[in-house]
Amino acid sequence: MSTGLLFALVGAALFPLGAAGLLLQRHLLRRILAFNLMGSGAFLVLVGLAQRQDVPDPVPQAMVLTGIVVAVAATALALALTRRLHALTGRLELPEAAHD
Amino acid sequence: MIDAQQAALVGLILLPLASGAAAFLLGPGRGAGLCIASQAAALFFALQLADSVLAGDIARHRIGGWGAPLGIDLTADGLAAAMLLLTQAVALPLALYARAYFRPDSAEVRYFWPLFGLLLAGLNALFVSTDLFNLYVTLELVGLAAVGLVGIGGGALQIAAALRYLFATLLGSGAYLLGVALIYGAYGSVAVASLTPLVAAEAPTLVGLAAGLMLLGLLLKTALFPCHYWLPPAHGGAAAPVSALLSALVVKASFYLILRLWLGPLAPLTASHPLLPWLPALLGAGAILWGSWQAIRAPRLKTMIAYSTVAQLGYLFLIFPLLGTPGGRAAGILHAVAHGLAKAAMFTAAGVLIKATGQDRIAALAGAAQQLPLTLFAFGLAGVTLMGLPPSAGFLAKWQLLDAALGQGYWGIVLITLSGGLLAAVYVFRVLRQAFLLTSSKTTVAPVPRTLEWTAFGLAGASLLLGLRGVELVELLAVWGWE
Amino acid sequence: MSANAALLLAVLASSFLPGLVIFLLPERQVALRTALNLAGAISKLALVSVLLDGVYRGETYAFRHAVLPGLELALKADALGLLFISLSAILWLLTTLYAIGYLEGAPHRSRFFGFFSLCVTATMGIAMAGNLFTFFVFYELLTLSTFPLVVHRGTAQAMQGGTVYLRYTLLGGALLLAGSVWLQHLLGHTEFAHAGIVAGLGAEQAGALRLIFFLLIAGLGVKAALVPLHGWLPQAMVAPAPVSALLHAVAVVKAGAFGIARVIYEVYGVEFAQSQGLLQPLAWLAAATIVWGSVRALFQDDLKKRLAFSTVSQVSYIALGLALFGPVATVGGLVHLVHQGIMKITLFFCAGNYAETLGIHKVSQMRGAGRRMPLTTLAFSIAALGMMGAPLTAGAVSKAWLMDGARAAGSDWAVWVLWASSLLNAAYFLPILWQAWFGRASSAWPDEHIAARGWRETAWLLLLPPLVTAAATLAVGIGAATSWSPLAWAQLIAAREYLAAAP
Amino acid sequence: MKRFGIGGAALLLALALGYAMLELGPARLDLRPAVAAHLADSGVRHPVTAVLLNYRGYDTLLEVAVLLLALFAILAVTPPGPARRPAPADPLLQMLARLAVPLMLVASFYLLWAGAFRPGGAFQAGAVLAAALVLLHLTGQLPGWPTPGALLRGGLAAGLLVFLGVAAALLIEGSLLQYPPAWAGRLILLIEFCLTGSLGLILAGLFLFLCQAEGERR
Repeated sequence: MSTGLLFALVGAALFPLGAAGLLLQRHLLRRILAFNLMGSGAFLVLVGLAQRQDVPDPVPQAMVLTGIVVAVAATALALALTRRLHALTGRLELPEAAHD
Repeated sequence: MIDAQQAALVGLILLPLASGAAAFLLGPGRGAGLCIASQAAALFFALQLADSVLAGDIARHRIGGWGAPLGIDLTADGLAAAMLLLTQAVALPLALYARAYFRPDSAEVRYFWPLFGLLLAGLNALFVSTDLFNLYVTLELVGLAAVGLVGIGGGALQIAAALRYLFATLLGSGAYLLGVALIYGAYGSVAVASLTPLVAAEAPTLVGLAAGLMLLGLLLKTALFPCHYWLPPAHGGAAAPVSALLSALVVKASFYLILRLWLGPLAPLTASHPLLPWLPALLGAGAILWGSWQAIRAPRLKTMIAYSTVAQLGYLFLIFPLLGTPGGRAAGILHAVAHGLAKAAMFTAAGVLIKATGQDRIAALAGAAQQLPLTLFAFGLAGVTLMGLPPSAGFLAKWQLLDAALGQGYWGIVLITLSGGLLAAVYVFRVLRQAFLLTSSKTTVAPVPRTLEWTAFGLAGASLLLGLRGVELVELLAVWGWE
Repeated sequence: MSANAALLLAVLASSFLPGLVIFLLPERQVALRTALNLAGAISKLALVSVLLDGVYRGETYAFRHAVLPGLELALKADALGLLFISLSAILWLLTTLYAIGYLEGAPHRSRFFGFFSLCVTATMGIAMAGNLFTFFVFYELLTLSTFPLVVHRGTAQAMQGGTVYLRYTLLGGALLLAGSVWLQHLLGHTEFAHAGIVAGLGAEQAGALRLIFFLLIAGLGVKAALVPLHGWLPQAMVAPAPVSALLHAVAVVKAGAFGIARVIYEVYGVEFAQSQGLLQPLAWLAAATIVWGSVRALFQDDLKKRLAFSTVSQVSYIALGLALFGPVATVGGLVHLVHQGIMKITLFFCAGNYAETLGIHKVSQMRGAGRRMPLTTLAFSIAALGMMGAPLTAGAVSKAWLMDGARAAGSDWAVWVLWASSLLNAAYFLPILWQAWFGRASSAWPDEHIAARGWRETAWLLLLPPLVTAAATLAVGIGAATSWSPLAWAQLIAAREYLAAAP
Repeated sequence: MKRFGIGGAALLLALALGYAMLELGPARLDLRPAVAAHLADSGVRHPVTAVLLNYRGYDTLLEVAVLLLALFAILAVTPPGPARRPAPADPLLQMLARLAVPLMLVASFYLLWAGAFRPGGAFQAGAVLAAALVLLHLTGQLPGWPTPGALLRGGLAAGLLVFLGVAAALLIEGSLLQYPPAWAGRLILLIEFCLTGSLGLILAGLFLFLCQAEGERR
């Protein structure tokens, strides 16, 4: 098995793990971590699968760079919102859906 | 140099991007005039683009001159032009509305204009992109801008709603991105033009998984029942101009992409099984019933309108078994356009009522409703579209949908469509009757800028007048550019 | 656009534009609002007479505008439509006058007259609709524009009435929509045409056509108040008197009855409908409604409610006439479209006068009202006698033609139904008349707030309209044989619909 | 119940993905030859940079917008407050930080320059720049940022605006971001230079703007 395919398989395992965490975890920091895990899974698949013959392909690498920056932006926003929620309510979990 | 059509195409992306950044440069709370001017120019561009596309001339632009699959291509066919036109036509009045709505020194308005500009840039870029990875970037641009706009109030409710929305939208775009990664792995390209001839019904399993992941992620972003949990708090809790933007435009963006993929590169897969289109249709039917029921029960005005969005989005998916017919396709887009205008009108009208009374319980609106007849009228006209009653664009969409469903003998769709209209009437008239209730005490109503009332009325009027101009829209949609 | 097409639009605009302006007028601009109302009503009357003249001379009037490929808003002016248009235009002018007097000093008048104008616009659109699609558009507009009028008072009872009204009419609208779309789907159009459009479809669609007929009639039957779809009508009488007058005589129930006429004669074609056995059940339903409405009217003490059930019964005369196969019955049904309108609007004007002048809302309070308000009571009596079918009134003409028609169609049972209805009519109207003229007045009226001045028992704007319509009741009855009467017009229409036999 | 459902679905997805990847044949298209063929005209010598700033430069333009957008959103949800300076750190740490910062600046500049022919580029350079600023903050030598003033706003937005300006100006060549081969290298360097500065500020801002909210809790 080539290294690229191995990366992709690891990514294929990480993504569902992260997605499940994003859905199941209640603590916001854990959810943010889960999101990053999920994103890393997708990036691994993107780079790994494309070079499963172990010949580097610059296009997905550039895409992953773009993806990482987007993920950083999203993470920063999530952290900012989490801090703000903590400052306002003292909690680090989302309130149950308001039944209004 | 480039021709006028391409200038309009590129301008629709660059203008709001530049105006958003420039508004940031000008400082907190400033840049309203700039964004409004840029939006007016964008509306002009969109009209120009639609006009040239209607003449049969599909707009194409190869960024960097490379051409797909190495570079990224932009394409505006009839569907894209229609969505671009809708977006600018809704965004310009909303920009005017927002300027009058926010107090100049309020916390909400400080970064509204930069976020507004980038949201519009993201939407416009999404509608014309034909590169699956580039579409991912535009999706994130739209998603993060929308989350930021939900949170601008800074209250605990808004922050919680924004976070919930952020996680939903990230999960959705994450699934989409994984799908794109798999597609690239299988085919070595993410350009629609090169993928379309490659994807076949007997594609590798991985491509089927990719298609499923992309569509599921986008369904979540479109808040299709039962993935709608994040929408009511976000759309109901945000400031009125933001709610209007989100309900009218943002959810439509991911729907647009679903439709594009379904009919475009993924068509061989989606057409591989005759029962597949019934899955979104079934969820759509669930959305109509469940969303309407929640809207009927909602005690608060904006919550009600938000649930109405959940319900109305259902119609967009009810058309999937009918996508093979031109009528079904037209019905979906007509509905998306009609709902966009009407829902923007409804949220802006609700904003006026809430601003005037300082609260938003439906049961307590009677006094205000009677002192703001123009706003109530706007609400009513928007309601006419949502109920699918003539002479509105919503009615044309409903007629077209029924016609297409009868053509295929799909009685379930007929039944759901008709009952959805009746359920909408229940929640719309819940509000409208406030205007006629006998009020014992004279409610004091805060003065509201006239601009707010008139923009709401203008948007509602547009959704009605479009009911007389369906032919042009259908002709526009017939110009199809994603082979 | 040709001048003829523009004329049709002008007929719509003559009430639509004033309506829009009135919405925006501040409450205190009474003079301007009144001027707009009257200018609209009078100019509409003028436009309609131009139209009448044109149609008489054989001009064709048509307007088309495509809203979707293959789907057109179409307006036309033909004999049947003009019968309804003329009735609406004349009665609108009178009702406007009456409403101006009735609502003097009441709140929310801009809103009221705005929707009032929209309501008439919708009625005109229904009358001029050139296809079922256009008909449906205006039919639903009518629902929307009458709801605010029904709940105008804003009381809990008004809200209740309005809610019931919406529940019925929107459901009916949905059925009508389903039927219309289906028809459009089968035919590719829904054009109204002489002798119908569906006959060519072939036998394999017979089942579908039957179901569509059911959907269409059910949808129209809600507004036409056919049993069991009539439940909203007695509830909707909570509206102010001018609205009830308009609802019962011109706009809503007539829209339903008129729609039934269009469907039978110009969509299905009466011969085809008869050949498919579609008319007989409708006739039975209409007969049942006639009897049921009359029986229910007997037991109502609330004057307007009694009139409302009377409407349920009387409007079905029209449906009965249309459903009995044969030109004579058709003439009876069509002429009753006009006659019932004139008579019923008189009754509601008078009921409004009693309520507004003396505070009388119930039949039991009417003792002696005839001596206090002789002119109003005279008008009321003429109209009530007309309803019973007394000689020299409009009602007698309708009834005579309907009975002849029933015999000609071989449906003798319908004759008995009509006789029974006449008796029941007498049973619920005569006691009112007796009480009013000969009963001893109680010492004080429930709530007298317009004092009599000489011969003028109430405000002249309230008095004039019922007197005019009462006179018309007599005029169209006595002058039925003349060439200008509604009867002559109905004969002309029937002659065109039955290609074989002219009456 | 929910846990098992989601967990099961995740497991199933992982297995399906793994299976499908293993059975997947070679990709149908290969972009590598195209990337290599046009490298000479792209203005840079490193293929990833060529993709990032030339072939798919539009992606990068939007991505910078996403980053700036995240900053806007953070500023929008954070109420304005006074800047906060963290407690000064150990003097030794402070001195080390002061020593490290110039080195980091040099490293950043090197990364920027190297991007043209080997791994590196504006993002990496910007990240190092941001790290330097955060380091100064954490050692108590740089206060958290208040609502940005005109100068800082200019610095934050400059990267996007210059990128946008170049992209738009190149419309003269026939399309968005169509570099003339002769100018491609210089224009890309200009963009990268401006991006490095702005990205450094933005990334630092994602951290430093948050520090103002620290003061008012609950």
